Amino acid sequence: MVERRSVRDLAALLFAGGLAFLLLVIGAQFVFGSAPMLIGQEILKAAPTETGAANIVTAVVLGYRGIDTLGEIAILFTAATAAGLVLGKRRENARRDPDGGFILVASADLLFPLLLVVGFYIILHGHVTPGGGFQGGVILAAAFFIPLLARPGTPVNHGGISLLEGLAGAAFIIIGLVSLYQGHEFLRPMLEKGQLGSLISAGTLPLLYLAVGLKVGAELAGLLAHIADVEAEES
Amino acid sequence: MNPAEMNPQDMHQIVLTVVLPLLAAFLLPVFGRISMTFTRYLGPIVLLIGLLSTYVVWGEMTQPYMIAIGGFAPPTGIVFYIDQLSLLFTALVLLMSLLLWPYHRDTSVREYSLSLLLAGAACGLALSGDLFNIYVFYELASVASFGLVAAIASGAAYAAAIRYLIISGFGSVLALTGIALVYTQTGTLNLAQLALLAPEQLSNITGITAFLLILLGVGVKAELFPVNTWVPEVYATAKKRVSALLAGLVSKLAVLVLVRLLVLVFQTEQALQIMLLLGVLGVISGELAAWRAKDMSRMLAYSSIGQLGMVFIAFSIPGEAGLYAGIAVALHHLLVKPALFLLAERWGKSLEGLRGAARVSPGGAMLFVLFALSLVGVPPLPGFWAKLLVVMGLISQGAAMYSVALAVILIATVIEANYFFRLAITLYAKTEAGEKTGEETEPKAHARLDIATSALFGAALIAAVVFIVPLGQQLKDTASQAANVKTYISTVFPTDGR
Amino acid sequence: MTALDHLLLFSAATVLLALLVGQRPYGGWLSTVFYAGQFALLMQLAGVGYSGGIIVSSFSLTVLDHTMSWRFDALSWFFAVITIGAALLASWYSAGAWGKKFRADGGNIGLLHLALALNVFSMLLLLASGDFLSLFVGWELVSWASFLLMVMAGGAASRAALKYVTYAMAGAMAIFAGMALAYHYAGSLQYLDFVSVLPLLSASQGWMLVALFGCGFAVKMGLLPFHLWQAAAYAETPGPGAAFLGAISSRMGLYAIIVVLFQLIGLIPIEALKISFTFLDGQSLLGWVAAFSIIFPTFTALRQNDARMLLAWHGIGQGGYMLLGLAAGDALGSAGGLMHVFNHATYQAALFFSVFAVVHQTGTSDLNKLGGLITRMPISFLVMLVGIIGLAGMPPMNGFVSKWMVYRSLMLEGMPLLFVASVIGTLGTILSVYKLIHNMFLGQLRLEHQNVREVPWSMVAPMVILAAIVLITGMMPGLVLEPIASVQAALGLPVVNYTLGGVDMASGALDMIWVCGILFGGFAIGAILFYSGGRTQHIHQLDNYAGGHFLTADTRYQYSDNFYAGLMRVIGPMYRYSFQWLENSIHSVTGLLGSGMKSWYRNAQPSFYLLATAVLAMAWVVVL
Amino acid sequence: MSLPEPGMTLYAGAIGLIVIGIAGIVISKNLFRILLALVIAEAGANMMLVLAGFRFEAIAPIITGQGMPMVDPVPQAMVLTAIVIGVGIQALALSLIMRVYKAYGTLDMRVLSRRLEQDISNDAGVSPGSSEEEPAGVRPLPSPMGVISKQGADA
Repeated sequence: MVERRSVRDLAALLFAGGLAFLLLVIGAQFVFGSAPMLIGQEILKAAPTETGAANIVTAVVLGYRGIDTLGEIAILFTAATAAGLVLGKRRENARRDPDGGFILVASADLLFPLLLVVGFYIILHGHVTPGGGFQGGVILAAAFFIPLLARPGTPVNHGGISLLEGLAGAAFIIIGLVSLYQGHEFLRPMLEKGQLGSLISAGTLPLLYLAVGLKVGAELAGLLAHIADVEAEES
Repeated sequence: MNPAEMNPQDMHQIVLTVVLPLLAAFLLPVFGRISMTFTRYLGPIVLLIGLLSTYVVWGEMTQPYMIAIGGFAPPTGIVFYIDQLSLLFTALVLLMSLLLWPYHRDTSVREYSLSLLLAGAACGLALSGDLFNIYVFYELASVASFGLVAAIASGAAYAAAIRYLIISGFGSVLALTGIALVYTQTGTLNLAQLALLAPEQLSNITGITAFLLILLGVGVKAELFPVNTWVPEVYATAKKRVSALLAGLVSKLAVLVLVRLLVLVFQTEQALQIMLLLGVLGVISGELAAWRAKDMSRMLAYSSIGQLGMVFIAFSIPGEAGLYAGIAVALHHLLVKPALFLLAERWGKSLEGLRGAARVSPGGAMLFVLFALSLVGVPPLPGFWAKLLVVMGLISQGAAMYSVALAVILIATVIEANYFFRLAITLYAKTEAGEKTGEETEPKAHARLDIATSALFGAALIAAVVFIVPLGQQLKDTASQAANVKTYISTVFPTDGR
Repeated sequence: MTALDHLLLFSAATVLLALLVGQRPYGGWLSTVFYAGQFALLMQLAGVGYSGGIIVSSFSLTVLDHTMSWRFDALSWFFAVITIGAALLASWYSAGAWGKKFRADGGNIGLLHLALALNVFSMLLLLASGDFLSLFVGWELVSWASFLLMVMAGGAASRAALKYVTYAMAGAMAIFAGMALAYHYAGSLQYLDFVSVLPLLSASQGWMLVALFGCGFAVKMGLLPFHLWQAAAYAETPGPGAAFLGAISSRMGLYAIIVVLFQLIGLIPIEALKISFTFLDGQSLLGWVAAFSIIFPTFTALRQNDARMLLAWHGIGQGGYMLLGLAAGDALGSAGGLMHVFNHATYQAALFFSVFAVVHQTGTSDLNKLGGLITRMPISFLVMLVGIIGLAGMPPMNGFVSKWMVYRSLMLEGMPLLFVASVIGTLGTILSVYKLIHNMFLGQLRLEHQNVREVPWSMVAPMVILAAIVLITGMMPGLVLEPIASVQAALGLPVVNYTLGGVDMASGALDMIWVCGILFGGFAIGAILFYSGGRTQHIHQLDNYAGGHFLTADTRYQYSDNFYAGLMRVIGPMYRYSFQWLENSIHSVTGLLGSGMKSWYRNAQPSFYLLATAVLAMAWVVVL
Repeated sequence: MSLPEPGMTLYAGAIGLIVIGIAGIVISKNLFRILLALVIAEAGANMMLVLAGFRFEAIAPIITGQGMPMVDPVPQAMVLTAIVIGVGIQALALSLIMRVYKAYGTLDMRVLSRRLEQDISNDAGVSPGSSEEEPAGVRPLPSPMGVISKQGADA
């Protein structure tokens, strides 16, 4: 039994080595550092005028590949829903961990507004500077989660979270549908493009990013809260 | 090249089939707080709306067209490519999701959400014309199916789901690596543009390796041979409606994605041969294992592996004949296997325990026999015509491997006939009065809903017999349209050849 | 609408009728009337049967670019007469008392009628097929219709039926492959295209076609080594069904062999297919397969202790004579083979009817538990007597004529070894039919069967009709040889020179009217001598003495079990279970592979497989 | 192999991550370790993707008015998406792992696969077939979780 396992492990290692070798053989054929950029070049050229976003990655994420982003937040939502289904509701009478002490509680309270501000800042400036909905959303989630770590006894408002995630996701789609019912394609950017690089620019992209940020924040917070609930139950 | 007679508003409607289910899924938890009744009906309503818009588009469409999502001209933005094949599968996704909807009273809102997400993702898979977008929808469908598998809330279901998740995640890593290889080589993700570039840039080692990685990655869902070991355990533990969706629908969409890639981008001999080989192995392993299976759920699961193997064999026939045969076999399996899984809802346990079950549920037993006959390929039933197409396609290929595949398919049919009719005979076996030991061993009757849904599939099967001639013609058109790479390219890039 | 359309539609209507009213008490009678109607419609087509020509159905169907059409020629007509005739009599047999008892025993009489009607309809479709696709469709329909008939009794029958359906599917798949190959060579599934492309094929391609089609059809025909399913499957079918299947079902295999191997490919190309390193060619291979199909099943029949099984095993053996005659290829042999189809159907159905009459009255077909029923069921006895004389191939019954023609042809064609082989088979037949009639009707009457009566007229009438046909066509074989001559003409074979009493040929004629005249004359003289002495005396059947002691009715003084014990000791070990062993080993190899695959899926290491496959496939790509 | 040195190293790094991850998935027994290995492999694949858009002497694709050439923005967007997808899957996997541990008391993949087979077979009322099965032993049944209770599923 033991022998069979080790033989298989050895074979697995050999295969893994083989995979590395083969991938390297293929990788060696590429000329590094001069990507063909067939679509990249066109996007770089057209993005400022077509979307009005200074951060071209944002233009790609929300504009050119907007439906990818929709799929992605849908995946997050799906994962959170599935995790909720798997983990179930918390039993009311479950024992909770005690609070983490004064230092933790106080600094968590201090951090909360700070993180909130930082998170929203990153989300709202996603179209002009590095950052955006995902990054900001994660910080928002952290903002809600750090107090929870400090005070494991706090009941989590799952209802509020699910409301937020539902509405944020819906907002993304509805913004897209509005353009569809104006006779355009789904998710076509609307509103004024504005001054390139300023905060109020790039049409609907900041709105979309806000929706994404709230959505991501809510999903992650919900997921973490679920897992924390179960942790509390286990202990 | 949008046909002038087509209303652009209607054309863009097709996006709704993807977007509306997602929207409804997002909002379901919100509505769940307001009215449970509304929540219960929202899903089917949304699916019906989607079906309606598909129907409208089907009626108006005269030739393939594309939608640039967000209005960004093709190579830069993501496009949806709509031809008969993708529309057909979109309609089927919605229809099957509607039929296999968890109508059960005590279904949670979350399951409704997951089912809608799966439907939306599957529509996206059928429509999308962008490599990475396909990956995203594929992942969405995966995650939704993990959730649905785990929804039964038993230890076994959790274990099956996590094992499924890991192999699926592994597959995704490979697929993503494959996509990275393609992008590194060509710098684009648009399938039409890839199709243009493929003859020069992707018919080399890099291209075939990329296809291979994508094939194995996506093949996890498509029950491709060596990566399908999750199939029996998942189908045996999950709710049968979920198994039906996974076996009937999701696997076919994974196949559809692979076929699109194969036809447009990776049309090389080696790619076909690999698919053929894995398909043959799938048929052998699936059918033989099904022959030995002792419970109905796993018998169906193994047989599904075998059937999917046949689908792969069919699609590995080069050219239009392969597409024609493959679509026919896939559609047939899509019709039959979910219905069988529905019958297994109450009959999924040990085969021996089903002795005399026909007495308890005569309709169910008759449907089982009908589906079994069609799967085995008894003449007037659609299964025969599908098999005929495969066999005729295989025989006209010169390579020895194709002849081996033909022999394997035919031998597998014999095995299939044996185990299906062994079960059919068990169902109709007479039980002596003294033989019954207790209430538990008594086979159960079907739930009315399951049997009604299954009967609908049966009726569709019979209808297909009656309309076999126009149906065959329609499928042939669909296949030739899907096989036409030039149309694809000129539809996406109407002005220049780039 | 041609007459063929009428026939097919009416047959479909019979199916519908059986479906609707089969369950009712009058359902059996009504379907019998409908079969009579089918027979009448068939007689409208008699022109085809007697003087050749082709009647085409006005229906044709183009599915997936393959056109299916249906037509009747003399060969189809000849087989259709047997099919509908057998169905008519079987339905009649089941309509009255038999059906009532069947229903009382918990059987589903409606299903039986439906299955019978479906069988007839699908057989007509097969017989009418005009291209490979309609041939295959008809073939599959016949297979599954007979499956329905076989499986309906449940229990042992369903096990036998499962075995049948597995064999049948294997055969069908071989035919499927053959059909696909034909399509590959000819570019279409039409017979004409196939025939035109035949001369261009190489020997190996020819062999491939002959082997695939031959093996596929042989399964249904029950030729060695594909015969194991047949006996049990037929024997376990409810009475009239067994008679019908025994009479005609496996002949569908022969029909297809005739159409594809003899009519389309033709004997001459088959003869040209030599087997390397042996003296055999395709034709003599067919002959030897036929010969072994006569010998082995016949001697297996000898070992059976169940009357139904005994008959069913004979059915397999008799199929060998038909193929043997056809394989001989000359006018006499092929006429004999074809006539044997008709003859076999008549006496086999009569024998099954007689056996099931006994089963109906006594409840058993176990040859070790019967005996002495001659006075209780005299008509059944007479029918069985006629039947076994026919089966054994002795004058004056029709079985003699066809076997004589086959033997004669083998001698004339210079195949003495095959002749010897078939005579050995006949020897086994005679021995076993004696066992049949002795153990059922002769010997000591069992006490529990004292009150057994003859079966009612609804069962007697079909039996008597069949027995009469056996006798009449035995005396006047020209009645049957007339359509056979036109079949031969349709097949392009040399035509037999027939007379009303037999055949007329330079090297020795056969005139059954003379033979029968002499035979009956002899019997008459014997009877006169026997009765004129006035020394006959009637005693009661149970009035028996041994060594001067009276034997009470419950004393067993004559044993019928373990019949032919000595013979069995000699021949038993020579062939016992060899084919069973083959079947079992295929079964267990499949089982082994199956459990291997199952445990592969069970002890799965999916990640490892994924990695290994990815690496191996990539290595293949990169290295190439 | 006339590759510039840094390119090879970066590719080797990405491929190395993928392969380390994959080897981890295949060799590890513990479910949690397998999950971690999956994360590593995903990181490798993402790195592959990012490398696909890299150009020498180019800046991040944010318009700052310098007019410098910029790297390909598309792979960056894709990687952003892929990372979030990965996070979602990992979270779901974690919650499943917690449930599995609660149900079976072990995270050993090999033990789990045997237990699973046994459970399915017992549930179906068939013998699990011969293999190196351990005796079932005592283990806690999963408590009724979520909306569907065990009874509800059975009824």
